Amino acid sequence: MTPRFRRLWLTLVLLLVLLAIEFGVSFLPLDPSARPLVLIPAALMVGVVVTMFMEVGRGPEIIRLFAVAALLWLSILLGMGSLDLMTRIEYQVQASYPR
Amino acid sequence: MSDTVIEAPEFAKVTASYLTDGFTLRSWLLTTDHKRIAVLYLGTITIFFFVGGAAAALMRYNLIVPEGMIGSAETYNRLFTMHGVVMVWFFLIPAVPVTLGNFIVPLMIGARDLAFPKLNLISWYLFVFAGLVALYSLFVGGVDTGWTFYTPLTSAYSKGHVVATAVAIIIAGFSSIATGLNFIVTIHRLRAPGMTWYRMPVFLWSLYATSVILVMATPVLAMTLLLLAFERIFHIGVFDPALGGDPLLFQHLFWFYSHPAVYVMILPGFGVISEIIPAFSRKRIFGYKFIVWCSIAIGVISFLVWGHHMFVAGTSLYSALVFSILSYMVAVPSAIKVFNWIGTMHKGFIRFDAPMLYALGFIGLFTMGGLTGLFVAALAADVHLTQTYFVVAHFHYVMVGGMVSAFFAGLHFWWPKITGRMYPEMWGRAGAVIIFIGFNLTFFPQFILGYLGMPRRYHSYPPEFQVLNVLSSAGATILAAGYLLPLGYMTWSLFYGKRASANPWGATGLEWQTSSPPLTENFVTTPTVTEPPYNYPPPEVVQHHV
Amino acid sequence: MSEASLTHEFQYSSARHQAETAISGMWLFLATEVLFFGALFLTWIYSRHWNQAGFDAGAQQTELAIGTINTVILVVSSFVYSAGVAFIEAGNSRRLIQCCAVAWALGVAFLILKFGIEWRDDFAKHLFPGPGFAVQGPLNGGARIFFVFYFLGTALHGLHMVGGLALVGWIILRARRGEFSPASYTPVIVVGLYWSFVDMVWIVLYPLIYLVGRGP
Amino acid sequence: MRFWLPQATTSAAEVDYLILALLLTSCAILALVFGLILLYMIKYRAGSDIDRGVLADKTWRLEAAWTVATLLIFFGLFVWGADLYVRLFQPPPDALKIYVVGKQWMWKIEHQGGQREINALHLPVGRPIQLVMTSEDVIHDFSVPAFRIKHDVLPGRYETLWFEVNEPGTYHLFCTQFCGTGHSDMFGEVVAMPDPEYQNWLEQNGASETLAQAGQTLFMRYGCSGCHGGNGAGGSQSGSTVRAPALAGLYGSPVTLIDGSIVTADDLYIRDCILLPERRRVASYPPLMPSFAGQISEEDLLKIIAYIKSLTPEKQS
Repeated sequence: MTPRFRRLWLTLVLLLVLLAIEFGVSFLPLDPSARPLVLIPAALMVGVVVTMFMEVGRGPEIIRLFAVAALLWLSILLGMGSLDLMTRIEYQVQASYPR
Repeated sequence: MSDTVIEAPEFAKVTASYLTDGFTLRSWLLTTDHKRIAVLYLGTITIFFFVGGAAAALMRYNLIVPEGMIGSAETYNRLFTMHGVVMVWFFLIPAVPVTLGNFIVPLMIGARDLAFPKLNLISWYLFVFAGLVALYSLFVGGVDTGWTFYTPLTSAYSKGHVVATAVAIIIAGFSSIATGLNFIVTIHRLRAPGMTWYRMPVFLWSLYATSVILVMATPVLAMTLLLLAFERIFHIGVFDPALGGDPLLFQHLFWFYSHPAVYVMILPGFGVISEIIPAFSRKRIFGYKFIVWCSIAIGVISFLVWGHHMFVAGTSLYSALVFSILSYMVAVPSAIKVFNWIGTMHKGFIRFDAPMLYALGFIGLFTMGGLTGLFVAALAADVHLTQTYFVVAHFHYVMVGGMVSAFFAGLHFWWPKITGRMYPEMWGRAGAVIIFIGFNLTFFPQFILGYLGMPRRYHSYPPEFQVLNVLSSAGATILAAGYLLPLGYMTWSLFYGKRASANPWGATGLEWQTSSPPLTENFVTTPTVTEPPYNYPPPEVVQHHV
Repeated sequence: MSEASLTHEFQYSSARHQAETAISGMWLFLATEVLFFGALFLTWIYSRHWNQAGFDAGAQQTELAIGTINTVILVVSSFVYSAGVAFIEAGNSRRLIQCCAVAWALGVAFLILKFGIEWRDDFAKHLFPGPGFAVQGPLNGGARIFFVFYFLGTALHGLHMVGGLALVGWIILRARRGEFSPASYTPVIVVGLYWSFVDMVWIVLYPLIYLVGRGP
Repeated sequence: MRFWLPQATTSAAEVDYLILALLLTSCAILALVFGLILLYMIKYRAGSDIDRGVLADKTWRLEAAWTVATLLIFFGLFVWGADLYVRLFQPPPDALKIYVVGKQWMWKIEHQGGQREINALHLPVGRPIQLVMTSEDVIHDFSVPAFRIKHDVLPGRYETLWFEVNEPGTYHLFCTQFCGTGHSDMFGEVVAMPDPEYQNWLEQNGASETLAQAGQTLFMRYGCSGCHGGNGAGGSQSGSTVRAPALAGLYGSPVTLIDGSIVTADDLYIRDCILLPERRRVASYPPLMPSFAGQISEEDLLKIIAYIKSLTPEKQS
């Protein structure tokens, strides 16, 4: 088996292990607000697919540029997009109610 | 960044000019030549410009009297929605990139064609198809939601053809993505030998930044409108509070696309002006690196400011503060550009040909549009001015005064290259002046109307606003005449115009080194670039020769 | 490398130049796809934030087993396709065809499980958020929104899968005609990028649909 | 026709100063830009043989200068606008509350005393007014140009707006968020009058019952009292088998939710408890409250909330 194929097999094993971890974590008694933590293994899996299967490291430089751009703009969309949501005051916490 | 450029200059099979390379309809409709596709696009967007313009004319007609000249509010609402949809998606966003960009980009970098010529043709067909769907939705009754499609009005209450229009916009979006993708890859991969990044004319940098926006923002709009259509068809969804959704989510997603889209409209205009000012001042551009990095900065920061459309929409106070300061940040690079154009004129040898007149008009009108943007970026002032005619005037100064002037400037500048003919110069100058005057007469009164509180999208209005509305409508007739003028004399020039030389303006740039109109292969041999852009001789040399 | 003898289109200077350009074009296209699905993820964030209890109640109605098996299927399929790319680089066209065929079959298996079985069950359980929706009571609103996300997300991913299957099938046909060699196999890479991307989307959708809302 | 707009509220002049500052800044920049263009057009026209001298090679000093200058000006304008904006949207605690419901295509106003009006809003000058606004259908926007104030009115939420009118008069009220066919018919007037006249107006238009009294009737009719007790005293005290929280004294008091967070029970919180009981559930009570979404109109909801509010004795500040 060439190093190339050994690397691919290891990648598959790594992905399945991460999937198993993700699956397991979802059974932990987490608070509903903490449950999105199961997305961490998923994000790692995405990283593995991008580097090992899609071989982001090979080929011309602009491939990396495009990958980073996708990540940057996705974080703008999700970050700035939920800024309003996370800081919107639903109910006043400090009691200063009118008569 | 990868600086792979075409390595080996090769000899092309020399044919005739692209215009004489086949005369059949098939040779046009199945062409993959970027120049022919640009011409196809030019025809298409011209039609849409006048469709949208007709709607605008009817709107101005309606507003002559307070109770509305057009009897029904329903009709008026459909008119301004159609005006917005057609002008934004079928004229302003594509205008410069798909016509001038398509034609000039490969010529300017010394390439034979774009990286993906078939994709380019597909993008035109997608655009035409999208346009037909939009016109269909128009003729079966139209939409009455405004081009912003705010939910839950659109998803649950409107009786118009929302889904058909949304589908049209999604398809037009795919066309935009294809064009943007093509430009980015072309500029990265197909530059001629010696065409390093800092030897690229500003027009290319601007289109690069534009393409980044097209590629990164348009898919978000596609998903947003898909969710909207889903919500409307199945009466379930994520935007209607009656169904448990959040209408502000729609606004966030919509403006995530639509604010950067404003820069899709104006950035190519910056590029055009940055070509014309040096060419007619006979001087290299002032602060080249500042200008190009300002373009890139605008491309990125434009994604961080969308919340300024929602200062009174019920978003959180903190996000309003963040979006306000970022909105000021995005204005800085635009201001820098204006100063640099003026710096370019300093110590130049300024000629006043039609493209230059349009370009000067652009600087004036865009500056006014930009400065009034400061009003609506200031939070407390925005509370009073937003949703009124002030905002209408502000974005028309940027979009119409800015972008359409720039489009006309570029069209006149490159017309000899595209058609091989000169337009009648005096008519061109007259057109530029009439449009400048007509534009100001139409839109300046709207600033005052807005401050006085006249809301936008009103079919009828309190009588005290009539004087200014009549003024605005009167100006609109002059503006309309100004826009019909170029249509007339440019069509005339196609048949009777003087033959153009390869470089009628004596401008720099690779596109002027090939014949007018260019060969199908663009260049006889792949050019090699050895000098910086805008390499006009320094004034002391020119003066010596004069 | 007999590069000069390979054909390329007239706007490129060499076949290698054309190949690298095609690959970068696909990467940029995938970047736009990221933003396309990104908008759906932002919708998920908003919907769950406002209706956390109902949204999670909806998630608990999904078929965890099928979802997990499908994730494994797609990961393996992506792996097999990557192996195919490695084979053609080593000059083994026959292995490439076999790998693509396995990847293709796994893709079809995914679609059958997803739409043939899971969706059918979902409709049978009245989980489509129309009239007669299964989850009633105070959790109704949030659960309906979850299933809007579920059906739209899986349908769009499914459409991408169908596109991917067509592309992989096209690679198989071209490979059978002997069109690929270690010197020329760009389409195999380009399609592989797309195939892995579709896998990647599912890797993110899987926890959003099946795991986050599922209580311990 | 008039070319000025009355400054009818205490904050209107402040907004106008900001706009004036923006106008002066713009005019200065515009004069600079137009002036330089005209100057260069004449001085450096191709035909002019004026000595151009030698071009400066380095431009970064100039670039840095105008970048920093614009940044400073912009930052100043931002701070000014932001400071005023924050104050424009922070209602003082003693404001008089008036309720506004927007629907296609009219404004419905409800006063505390039960007085109702359509497309008109009567209010007293010289005291802060807080509008609590919601919509029955689509997004509207409540805008009074003479007050320099506007805010979107969203369905499913309470948005608030406050101002203090200091100039009696009649002013335009517009809907400025496009809301469908009759959007331009959705306007009315705001009548600001001195307090005695306002009290007079309230009496003349006096309703048979106040908002809170009407709310009490509805409280019975919708069956709220079945679980929450006759006077909102709480489930266990009224002999009911259901253990529901007491509502007397609830308004304005802190409430602990099941996720441990503490919120103040204000209008919006009570509204959500009635319509979306699952959204933010109160701790230590079983989840028995059914959702009333789609069953209570926005106006009835305001009355019930007014009633629940009336169960809390007014605090002396």
